[in-house]
Amino acid sequence: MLCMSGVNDFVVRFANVNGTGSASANYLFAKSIFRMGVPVSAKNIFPSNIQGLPTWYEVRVSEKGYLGRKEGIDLMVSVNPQSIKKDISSVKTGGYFLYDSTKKLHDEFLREDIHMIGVPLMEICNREFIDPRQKQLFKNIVYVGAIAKLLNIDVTVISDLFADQFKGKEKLIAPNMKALGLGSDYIRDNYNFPLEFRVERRNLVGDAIMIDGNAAAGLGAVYGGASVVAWYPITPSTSLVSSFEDYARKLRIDPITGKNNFSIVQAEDELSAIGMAIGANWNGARSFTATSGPGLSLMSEFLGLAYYAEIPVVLVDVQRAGPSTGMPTRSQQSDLISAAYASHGDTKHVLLIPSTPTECFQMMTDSFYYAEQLQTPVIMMTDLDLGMNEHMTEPFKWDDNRKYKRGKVLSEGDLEVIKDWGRYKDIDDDGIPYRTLPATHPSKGSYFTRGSSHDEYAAYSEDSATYVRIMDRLVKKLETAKKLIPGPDFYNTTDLSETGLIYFGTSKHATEEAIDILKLEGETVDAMRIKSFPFNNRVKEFIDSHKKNICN
Amino acid sequence: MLCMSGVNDFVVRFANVNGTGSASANYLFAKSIFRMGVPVSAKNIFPSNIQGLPTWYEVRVSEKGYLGRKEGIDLMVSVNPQSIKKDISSVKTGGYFLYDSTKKLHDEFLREDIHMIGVPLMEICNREFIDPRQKQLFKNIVYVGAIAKLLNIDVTVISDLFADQFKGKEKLIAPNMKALGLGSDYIRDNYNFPLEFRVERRNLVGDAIMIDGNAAAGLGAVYGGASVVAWYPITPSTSLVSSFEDYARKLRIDPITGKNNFSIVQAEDELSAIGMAIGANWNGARSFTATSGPGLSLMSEFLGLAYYAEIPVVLVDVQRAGPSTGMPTRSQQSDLISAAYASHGDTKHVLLIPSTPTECFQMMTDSFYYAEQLQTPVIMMTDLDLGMNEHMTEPFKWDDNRKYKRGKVLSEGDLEVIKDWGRYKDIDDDGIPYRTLPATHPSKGSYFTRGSSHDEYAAYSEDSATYVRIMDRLVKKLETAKKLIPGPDFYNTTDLSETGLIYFGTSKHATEEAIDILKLEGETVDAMRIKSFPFNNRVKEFIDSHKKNICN
Amino acid sequence: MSYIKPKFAHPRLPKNPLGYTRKDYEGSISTLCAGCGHDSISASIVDACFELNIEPHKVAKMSGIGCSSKTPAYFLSNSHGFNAVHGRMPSVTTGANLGNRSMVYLGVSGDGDTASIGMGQFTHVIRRNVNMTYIVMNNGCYGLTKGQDSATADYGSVSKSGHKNTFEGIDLCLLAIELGATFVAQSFSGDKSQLIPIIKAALSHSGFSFINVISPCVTFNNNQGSTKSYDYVREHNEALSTLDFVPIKEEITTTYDHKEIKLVEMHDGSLIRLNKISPEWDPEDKLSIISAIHKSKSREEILTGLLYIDNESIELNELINTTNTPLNKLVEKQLCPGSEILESINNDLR
Amino acid sequence: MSYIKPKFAHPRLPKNPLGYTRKDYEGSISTLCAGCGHDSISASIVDACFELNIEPHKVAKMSGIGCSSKTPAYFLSNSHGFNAVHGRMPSVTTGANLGNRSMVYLGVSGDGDTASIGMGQFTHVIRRNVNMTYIVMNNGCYGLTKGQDSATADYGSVSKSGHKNTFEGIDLCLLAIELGATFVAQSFSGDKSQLIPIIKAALSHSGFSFINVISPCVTFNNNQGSTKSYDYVREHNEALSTLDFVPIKEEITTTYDHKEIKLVEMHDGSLIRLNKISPEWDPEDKLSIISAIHKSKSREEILTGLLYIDNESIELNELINTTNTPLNKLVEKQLCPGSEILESINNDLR
Ligand SMILES: Cc1ncc(C[n+]2csc(CCOP(=O)(O)OP(=O)(O)O)c2C)c(N)n1
Ligand SMILES: Cc1ncc(C[n+]2csc(CCOP(=O)(O)OP(=O)(O)O)c2C)c(N)n1
Ligand code: SF4
Ligand code: SF4
Ligand SMILES: [Mg+2]
Ligand SMILES: [Mg+2]
Repeated sequence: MLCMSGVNDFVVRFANVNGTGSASANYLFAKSIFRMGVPVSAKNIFPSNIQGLPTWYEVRVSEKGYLGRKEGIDLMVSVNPQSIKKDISSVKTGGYFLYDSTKKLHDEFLREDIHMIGVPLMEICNREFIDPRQKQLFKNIVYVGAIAKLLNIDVTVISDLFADQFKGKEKLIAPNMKALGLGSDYIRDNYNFPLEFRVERRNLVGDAIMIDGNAAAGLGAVYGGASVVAWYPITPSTSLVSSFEDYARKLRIDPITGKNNFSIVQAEDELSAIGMAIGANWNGARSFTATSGPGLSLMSEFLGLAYYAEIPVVLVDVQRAGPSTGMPTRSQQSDLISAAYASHGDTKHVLLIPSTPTECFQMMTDSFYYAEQLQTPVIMMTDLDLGMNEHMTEPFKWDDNRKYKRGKVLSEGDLEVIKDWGRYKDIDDDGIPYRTLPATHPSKGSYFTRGSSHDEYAAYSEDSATYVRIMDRLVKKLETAKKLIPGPDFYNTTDLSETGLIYFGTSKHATEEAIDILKLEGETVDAMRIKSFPFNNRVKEFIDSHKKNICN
Repeated sequence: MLCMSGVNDFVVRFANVNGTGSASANYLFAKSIFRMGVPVSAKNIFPSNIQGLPTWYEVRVSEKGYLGRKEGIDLMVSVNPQSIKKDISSVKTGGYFLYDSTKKLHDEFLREDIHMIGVPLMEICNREFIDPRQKQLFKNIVYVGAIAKLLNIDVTVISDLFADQFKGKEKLIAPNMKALGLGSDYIRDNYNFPLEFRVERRNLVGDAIMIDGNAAAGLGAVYGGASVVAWYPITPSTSLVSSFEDYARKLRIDPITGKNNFSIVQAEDELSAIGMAIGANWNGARSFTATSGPGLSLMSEFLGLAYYAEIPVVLVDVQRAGPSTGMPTRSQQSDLISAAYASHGDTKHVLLIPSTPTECFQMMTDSFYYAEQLQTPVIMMTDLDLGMNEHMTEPFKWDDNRKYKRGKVLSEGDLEVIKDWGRYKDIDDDGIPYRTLPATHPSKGSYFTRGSSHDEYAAYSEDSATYVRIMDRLVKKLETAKKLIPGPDFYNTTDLSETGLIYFGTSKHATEEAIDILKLEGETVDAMRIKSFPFNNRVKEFIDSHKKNICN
Repeated sequence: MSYIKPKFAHPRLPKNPLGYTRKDYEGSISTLCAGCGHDSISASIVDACFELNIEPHKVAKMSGIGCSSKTPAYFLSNSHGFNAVHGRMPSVTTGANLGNRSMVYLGVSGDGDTASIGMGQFTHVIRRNVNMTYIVMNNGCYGLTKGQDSATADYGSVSKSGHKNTFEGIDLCLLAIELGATFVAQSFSGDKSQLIPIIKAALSHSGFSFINVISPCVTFNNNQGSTKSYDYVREHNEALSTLDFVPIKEEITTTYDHKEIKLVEMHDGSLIRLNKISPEWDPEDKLSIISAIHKSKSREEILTGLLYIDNESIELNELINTTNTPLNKLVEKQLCPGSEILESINNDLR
Repeated sequence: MSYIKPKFAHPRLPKNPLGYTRKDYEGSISTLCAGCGHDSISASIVDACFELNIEPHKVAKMSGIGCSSKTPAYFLSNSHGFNAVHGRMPSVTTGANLGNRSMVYLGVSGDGDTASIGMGQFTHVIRRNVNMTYIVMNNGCYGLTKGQDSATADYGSVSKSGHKNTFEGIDLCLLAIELGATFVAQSFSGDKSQLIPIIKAALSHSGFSFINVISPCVTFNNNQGSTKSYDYVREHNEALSTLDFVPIKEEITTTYDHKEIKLVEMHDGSLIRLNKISPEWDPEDKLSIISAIHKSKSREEILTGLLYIDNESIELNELINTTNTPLNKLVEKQLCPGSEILESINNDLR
């Protein structure tokens, strides 16, 4: 094993009951480690349920900066009797099990090979708080206080976090600090601390930020100039649109009129959501929708229309586990083929595949540019892990000189000058035609947008030669796309290895850590991270230059 | 060129106005050649329009039995002024152009290098018929009479065809025969006949029949035991359901009660059509739906449900030209990837790919067996050419000893005996579990069908190990499928060639003719026709054993 | 995860005439939020089926996706269940019904599942008069995806986050009646005494029976200002009538022919006994209920009870003349025309 | 294939105040069947737009799939057109409208496109009160796929092949009214004098305007026994009123305040002048029209005219407080918060 648990290198898992407000307390813990300058990664493992079923939260602390999940739980914080059997058995030998000792632990749960830490959470809260809701909620803060003590986390870091969290509701700070202290004091008075694995201040996170991919993408859409959003709720994409809405309500209200410089419509389903996004983009407003697998399936007819009629549109697929309804609250990257070839006939779509929230932000802002430049759907493929978990990631950047490039859109003046304009003519030999927006010119530039086959002037045509010409141009356009969209990243590539490893999206973290381990063990593996589809030519080169390719 | 035009080897094309009843007259012509024992193939090339636009009908006569289309038109029958310019230019040098000479042909249309045959169709009809509808309709029969004369077709063959066609409406025979005679006589009196290329009686069609693939598949569904059909109209699949309905109304009425031993529901859209088919199959009634590309796209979410919940269902995709609405009345085989991987997540479907109406019949009857045996969707991929054109094909066969095998369905008695039944348990190590139908047993065998992830007992589960077990079994099931569904056919394969040619569906005719031509020219190409997906192991073997593989 | 309840059937539990106890109609333990209206509806379904003396395995439980659509796991565990994709329960039920017309089809859906994504299928299952009972557990929001407004949320209703709904809510009962539903009722999850007889009557109706049940979402839409909260519905509930369902006609005694009481005879001979409260309304007169609903809205009342019934109702299989034998029971003899006929078809094609 | 009409604009053709001639509102030559009702509706659209003095390029022509949905090619060739996928015109139009609220949206659909596959979107575009005119060219059948019954085919209506429809037809006007449409009218393709002012009024209405136009399919549904044939509709057509559309208020002279005449004022100050025939009906009273429609049905009449109008209508962009500038006109300054704010966001995330 590469990483033995130790200072700044361990895994804590929380076992909670869904709907009891534990996630924010657990995140508080993760964030405090981040604030101490130590890389951390947090995963919320929750059920498709609103209240009552078991839920887990796993925090990995890694001095080396590895953000993937790691086997073996060093410390389990158990506050759910329902799952206790499973939880206790999953602690690694020599590890710790912190539980609510208000009620005695049943004998059958005892393990000799691990350390048991009882903290009477319920008893403490019942004694110290009056309001029944507080009695419940502060149990979470008490255990955070306890493990902060055990793991040597600086209390001032946590109190700063409270100050941030309760800005404007300052009176909440005191009871939270009190709860924290209660947990911390209980450890101080009853156990040895800190543990052998613990947190020590470092300076390893640089200017990194912590955010989830959905929030980052929502913000990216604001920066990317999206003004129309249509969506239908589905886990795990819902919070992406909420993020857009929250940021837009802060940053996009007209200061004079108080009116919105954006519009958001909750559609009646995914067919309608993508239809609205297509309609808005057709009209020249940047627009997107977000969904997950089932929604993608429902959108496939419309995606084919946008492809063939050459209408820009941006879709984010925050993937979850399939097939079908599958596991709505589990992560997976299994929609790739469906997305790339969504819709019947010879249809093919541009995909962007981010691996970090920073890439979510970046690719989201760029997606509108790609879509408008290429006049075709662009689908950003994220997943639940990336979308809904807070990741340590590089800060967002924006160049104020950047202008929104709207692609080949003709103005009234252009139309006055141009002779013989045809909506689907390939003027620049890049497969991308010139489009016009409705209401541009009183007598020029109008055309009929259709999913039926058409000639260069957008007129309906069943002529075979015309059909082939248009289809060939669409192929050429995707060739152009390859040059525009991000090429692959290479990790540790030496070209010395016979084996090529190919990965994408959230497999980044685990894959790169695995490569490092192999390297330490003396084995070199070349690796390539794919960031978009259709594949850049370097992807083929990489594959051809390796005898054996493994896809992760 | 391999085939010079000559006796029993030529192409006739008809240029008509859509909606004027020409297709049945043109088919009369094709069928008469078939009745003379000469292989013939007929293609209706029609617009997506109800009335008025140009439409064509192309008949290839081929002593050698080649049924694909062939370049070069020997005789053009032109009865559409709208398309005359294009039509006249498409006749090959030395060919013939038959037109309505009631009005003089415009000079610009004249060609020196072809033979012009004017027949005053309108004038003849106006003179000979009184009813305005007859004046219009019989123009078609008059030109059939004319070309019958030119091509040496036996009048008694045509009169037999009239007798068949007008069974029960015998009084229509005389005016049709009259019209035929008018055309024939006009040629006799004005032109040299027969032409150098013409029809001679042969005995080359054996016991073949002539039928279109949709009619064959509809009949196949009746024989296959389908009892519930749900559909939504879409070209070119509509006539498949009409065929089922027509045959069922003849062959499936309960003789005592007069009630239907089937039900057909025109759904409100394709999502609903596939939903109904899934519901009926879930309940143990064999059921199917038919659609084309846009419908397939809309069905993709439901197909994923049927895959994951393991519900048999049969879908026929009569493909047309995509993407999107594309060309509704043109043939294409471009839905393969969309069908094979319809729906998000790791979904994969069984495809059957017939090449002839006989295979449509056969595969349709078998599709229900495959679907029930495998408990998964089976999609039969045909196309407009196969579905809507009448093909010369082998007669249908049925073995009266054949029983409908309903797959692994447990009876009340089985349930009494079986201990620990689980809907998704792999008992036989073939990946196929045992299912129960609703209402089978008062207290055993009930379960919950769901698209969410589930364990072997059909209970909802978010456990990773369980998820993987079920997914692995589904992969195993598709391995079993490979052994059940039809393997590839090999054409002329010698294993001597470095080149492997792979083809499927309606490319059969053109591909096999091309191989024959290559052979005559001294080049050997091995060829494989794929008839199903997931691919049989022999497909991989074929590909591996050839240096270069060309997919047609 | 669903929990299987321990089944110790008490030997002295009351049995219905078929010999089943109430326990035989129960399901797994609910995983919904404590206090969710949907759980009360499940309980009413259990009672109704028990009292109605239905064989549990002859029932098919159909649903879509949502908290509401999960409930079929929580009742009738001896029945087959089918969780379709979101909004598509009607088509699957239609197909199942065509496949076997002899079962009882009980569909459960949510307001999101029905009035948003499912609107098309809802409309058309009504139009076809599919023989089923369709219950919407209507909480005015999307419970499972965390409380967004649904299309039945009333104009001005306030969500948990304090946001006021800007759109008019769709009245599903009114819609169902206008679309030709042959049985339409409205009730409240908190009112079992009204809901149970309604479910019994619906299950006995031949054709499409629709029940819209206001069912508060305690987690996301039970706040002040919401028009689907327990408090609001209790305050604004106006019963059109009290009603009783009488399984067999003969049980009616003469005491019931009171002036205010209306007896509605069902297809199978059972009866609905209505004690009418509103004099202008007649459950067999479509226009009277349409106008009653419109008027109640302007008074901010929620009319509950049996709203409309059409006893001339002809269900789908009858409409399209399907044989009485369930189609899934037909065998080769009835389905396959055989080789001789095929040979003659071949001949016709030569 | 679509034919472009030769454009020799006669110098002395009458011009509207904007300087356009009627020709400027025409489109390509129709490829529909000769006599198809849809072509007459296209002609009425041309007249209405010409008379209404609309700038053609400010109109977006939206449609789905079907013979009816092809018609936008046959009018207003200076307008952008959008042929969406089957049944999904409403969502595309909603999106387009959100993208640029300052244009005129004219949607055309068929009864199949709207009442079958499009039912969900139809329902919800109404609920959102999208500012558009939605015309259904209703022939009771699927013209383009060769004449199958649609969901608006009346019960008992006989198709060309002699088959009697077994299902109840959906009344789109009734549905639209119940769903809250703010302008609902019904007309007949053969009655231009009624249809043109209706289209003009609809285009002037702020919010969702629905016009159901019975439009016979001469090829597949014009036979004896069909309730959507020219003959049938002519015989059963009952106009509720005659109407006139008066673009600017001031033109009204006192002569019109006759007892039977009702003036309805539109959002922009224009007026509808109704000469009421039916005394019980008031176009601003929802219940009166609902009951009138129900009653007309039992008399086998087809009510035509302006059925319902709500002049308090607030269209979607107003409802959700969108800025007045069309969103597609916003530039970086209005859209992008810039690097400084981003840096402070970064800081908040540390
Ligand atoms: C195609 C698809 N889109 C979205 C979702 C996500 N989703 C699950 S339940 C639901 C809404 C449920 O609302 P409702 O039907 O009212 O049920 P409730 O939870 O309120 O009982 C949504 C949008 C999904 N499962 N499938
Ligand atoms: C998804 C999809 N399903 C089916 C079709 C085939 N289709 C084309 S038009 C049409 C019906 C048109 O009926 P309607 O809207 O009433 O128009 P009409 O032709 O009668 O004017 C259908 C089913 C299609 N184009 N797309
Ligand atoms: S979220 Fe609402 S609807 Fe869902 S279970 Fe909880 S209370 Fe019920
Ligand atoms: S088929 Fe019917 S609807 Fe279509 S163009 Fe012809 S007449 Fe019109
Ligand atoms: Mg709900
Ligand atoms: Mg129609």
